[in-house]
Amino acid sequence: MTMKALTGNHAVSEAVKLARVEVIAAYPITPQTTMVEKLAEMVDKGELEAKMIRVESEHSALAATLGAAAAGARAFTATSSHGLLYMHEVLWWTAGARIPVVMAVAARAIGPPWNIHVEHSDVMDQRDTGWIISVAQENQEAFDLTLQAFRISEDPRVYLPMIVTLDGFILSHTVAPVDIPSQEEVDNWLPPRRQPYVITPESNVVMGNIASDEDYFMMRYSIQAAMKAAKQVISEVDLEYGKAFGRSYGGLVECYRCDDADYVIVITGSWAGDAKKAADMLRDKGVRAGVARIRFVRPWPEEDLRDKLSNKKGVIVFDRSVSFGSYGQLFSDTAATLYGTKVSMRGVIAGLGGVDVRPDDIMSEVMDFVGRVEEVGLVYEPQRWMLPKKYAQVGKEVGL
Amino acid sequence: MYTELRFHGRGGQGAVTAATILARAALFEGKWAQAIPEFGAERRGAPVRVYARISDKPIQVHSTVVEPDIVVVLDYELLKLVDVTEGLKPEGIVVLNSPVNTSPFPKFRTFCVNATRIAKDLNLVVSGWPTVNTAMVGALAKASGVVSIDSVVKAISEYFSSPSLAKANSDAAVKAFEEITQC
Amino acid sequence: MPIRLADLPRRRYGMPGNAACPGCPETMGLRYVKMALGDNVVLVIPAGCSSVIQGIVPKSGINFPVLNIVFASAASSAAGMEAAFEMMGKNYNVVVWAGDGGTADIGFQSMSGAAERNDNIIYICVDNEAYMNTGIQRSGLTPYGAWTTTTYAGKTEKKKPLPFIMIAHNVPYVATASVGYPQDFIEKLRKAASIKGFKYIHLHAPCPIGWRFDPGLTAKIAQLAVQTGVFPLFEYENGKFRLSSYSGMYRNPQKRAPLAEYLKLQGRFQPVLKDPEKLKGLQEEIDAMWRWIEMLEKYGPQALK
Amino acid sequence: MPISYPAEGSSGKTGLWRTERPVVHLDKCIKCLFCWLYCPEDTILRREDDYVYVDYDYCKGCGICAQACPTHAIEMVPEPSLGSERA
Repeated sequence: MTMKALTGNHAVSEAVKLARVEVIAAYPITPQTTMVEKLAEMVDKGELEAKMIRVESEHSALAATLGAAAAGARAFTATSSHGLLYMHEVLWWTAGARIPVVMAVAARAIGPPWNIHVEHSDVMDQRDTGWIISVAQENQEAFDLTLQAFRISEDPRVYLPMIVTLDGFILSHTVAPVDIPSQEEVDNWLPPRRQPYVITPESNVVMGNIASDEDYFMMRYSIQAAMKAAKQVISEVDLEYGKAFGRSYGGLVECYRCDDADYVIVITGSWAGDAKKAADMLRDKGVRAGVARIRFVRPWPEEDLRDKLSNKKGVIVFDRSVSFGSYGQLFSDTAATLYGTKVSMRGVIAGLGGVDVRPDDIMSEVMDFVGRVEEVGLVYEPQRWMLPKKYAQVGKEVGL
Repeated sequence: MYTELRFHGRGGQGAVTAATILARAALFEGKWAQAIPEFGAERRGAPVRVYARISDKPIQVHSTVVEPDIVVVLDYELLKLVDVTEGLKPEGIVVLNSPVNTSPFPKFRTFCVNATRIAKDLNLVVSGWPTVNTAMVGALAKASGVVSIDSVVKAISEYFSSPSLAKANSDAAVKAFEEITQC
Repeated sequence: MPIRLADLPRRRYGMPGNAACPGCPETMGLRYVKMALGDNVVLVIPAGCSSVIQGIVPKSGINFPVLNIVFASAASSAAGMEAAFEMMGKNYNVVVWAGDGGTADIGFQSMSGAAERNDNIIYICVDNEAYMNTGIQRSGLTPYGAWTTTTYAGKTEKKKPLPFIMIAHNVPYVATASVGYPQDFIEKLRKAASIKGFKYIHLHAPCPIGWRFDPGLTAKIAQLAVQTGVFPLFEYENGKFRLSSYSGMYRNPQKRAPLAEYLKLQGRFQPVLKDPEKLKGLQEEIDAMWRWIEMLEKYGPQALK
Repeated sequence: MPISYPAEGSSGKTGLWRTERPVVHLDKCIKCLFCWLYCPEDTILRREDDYVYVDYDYCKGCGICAQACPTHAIEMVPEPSLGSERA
């Protein structure tokens, strides 16, 4: 193992190389671009024995990745924002085909107006597609998740494609130390590719022709069953990875000081680190706070969260995205998970378009929530918008 | 030890590289570091900020640095455009690329070095611009002590694949390390 | 080398009991692909009639392994498959089988990209000149004046000259073919399979349902399209343009069968037969194609420069 | 898994779609094989001696074979209506 100071994007590229990916197809989009630039360089220099298809669009990027994977190759693509949205149709097709594929998403806001900074709307938009969706907090975790993604998606109990999300710029372009294992260590840990079928003249397999409504229904059911199985597989892989490389994260949810906490922050992505700092600060002020960091948005860690949160005084969910006309996506799922409990809940929409959210911002929102709970008892506030500082007054006026 | 830094430069001037080299140098010393570019729609010449953190322990925080311990200014002319000491802690320091040896910031400990001249002397000029970033990291090492000059030179040597560029940039860092003084 | 029917094996190339309409040109064409390339083929099929023709899971009525894929990116998926096979050292023919919509319109971007990258695939555009699978709507390849359900009074724009657009991509091989001339198509497929890089074959495929003719006439109408000069057969190979022998004699308009013979057999051309202005427009469309041919013959690859 | 394998009858016995059936008069057949070549369904079958016969299980009755035959050896004959011999 070697410590390297790498951007999140380059950390993922290193993992892709170590996984011995055979086909890569990608189209550049900020802030994903430097990831595939690095991969192209690795291929051109002969460091990675793979075919790089420099496609003309993201729609084609995933279609080509799927084609390669269906033909039996370990395949990878990466994108962001509008690119991910443009791919959306092919995401459904890939998951429905049950073909293991790994994709990195450098999460970014969606226009208009143009904004290249972090937000989770792009990846949240893919929740229903049948992809396993993981979110990293650190560059190291983006690297680790990428390696794990091949193992998880290629597990016969799963056979679903997987997204590794890393926050645009905040991880994708930030340089931080990343522990890189040797090729030999990775080869020992990551088995050769497995997949449910290959399409070749020998196999004579036809994928995707018309199915009866009943058969179609049952194929959908089988994806849900695979998602359920994936929870077990994710936890196993996390533990095995820990044994091999010394890093385990706690499976689908990372619990930071949440065991003895009265109030828990539910959050995902890089700003979970800031939330942990906020929890430390809150404890200094006498509030027993913790963080339940969602590592996997899909499959949703229902059991883990219920187990960890159902006896708390309050749960406050921070979403860096919103389902317009409804709530933050993490809030909706968390609220459904806590149905029937006596836990106070608040949903907070913050940090859209890369607006900086700092530990003290999170702390004061939690303090406000704690105050409300102490004052009135059971609180249910599904959405509050943490407006940018210079617009904070506007929020008060419109009563958000 | 926990130090937060902010770099001020212009688009194309290499502030991101400066922070990256700093982070790599810190890594050589067994420390944890972050180098965080702040990206916008800025193009070449526009003011840019880059943040960095160095710590004995792993760093979890990812928000931007608003109360830095150290501010590094790569371009003297930026002082006309940007309040570089905004949020700087009272005991904080400024590391300034300056043609003169006087501090414009009476409230802060300021260190001056003529990195532009050092870069020009070493022929470190790209597309007409002196590249002062490596010199400024060397100067920073002296002024703040967050990393050693040896680590900076090692990080620079590793960063540039061309041996001649690695040499010239290392020389710039060492020269700036030697020349910088409190002003 | 000319194809002798008696030499072709007695085996069943098609897959009977599929969901194609009676007289379907697509199942005809697919048989010819099998005759030409045998079993060493993987098909990539975007949305279209051919997705339906396969029939219902767990059987498929197309006698090939198939990756069915979304409408817009068949060429990219084929490129991906080919890349995987190349990594494995396998020499399979990856063949896209797409309709005019999947090629000229919604799929154009990905096809153009694959052509520009010179991906080693055979791309077959099965041109039935409208969106037949969704019920006969006009496409970029519907001829001028033709009725469709979205061009009630006849199409008011001309057919996109797709084979020439593909020649302009400067790929190693471009050909037109017709289900009316199977031997010619088979020969071209075999040639395409022997060339490395992007190969494009534009297959004219008269649709009895969409064109409004008796299903027994599919082959005849396809032949008439060639004999009237409506659909010339040609090849463009490594910068050399060549009119195919079946179309050679129709270079001279005097030698062509009268256009009306082709039109009057098809219900879709009623607007053209009724309106001399529309007939003129259709004739212009055909003439423009022959001017392309003349230019390419005269200047070869220089025509593109 | 959403997969299939090529097999006959993916849409059932499509011979039932027919309204007219091709009948081959072998006395006129010259073994040119045009009917076999153009049949979209592969339901014109070749005997060892290259005379042809029809797979009525799947033939959809399009009539391309009759049109392709230069000697008019294939005749399209209306199928008997339901309730008579076919039922």
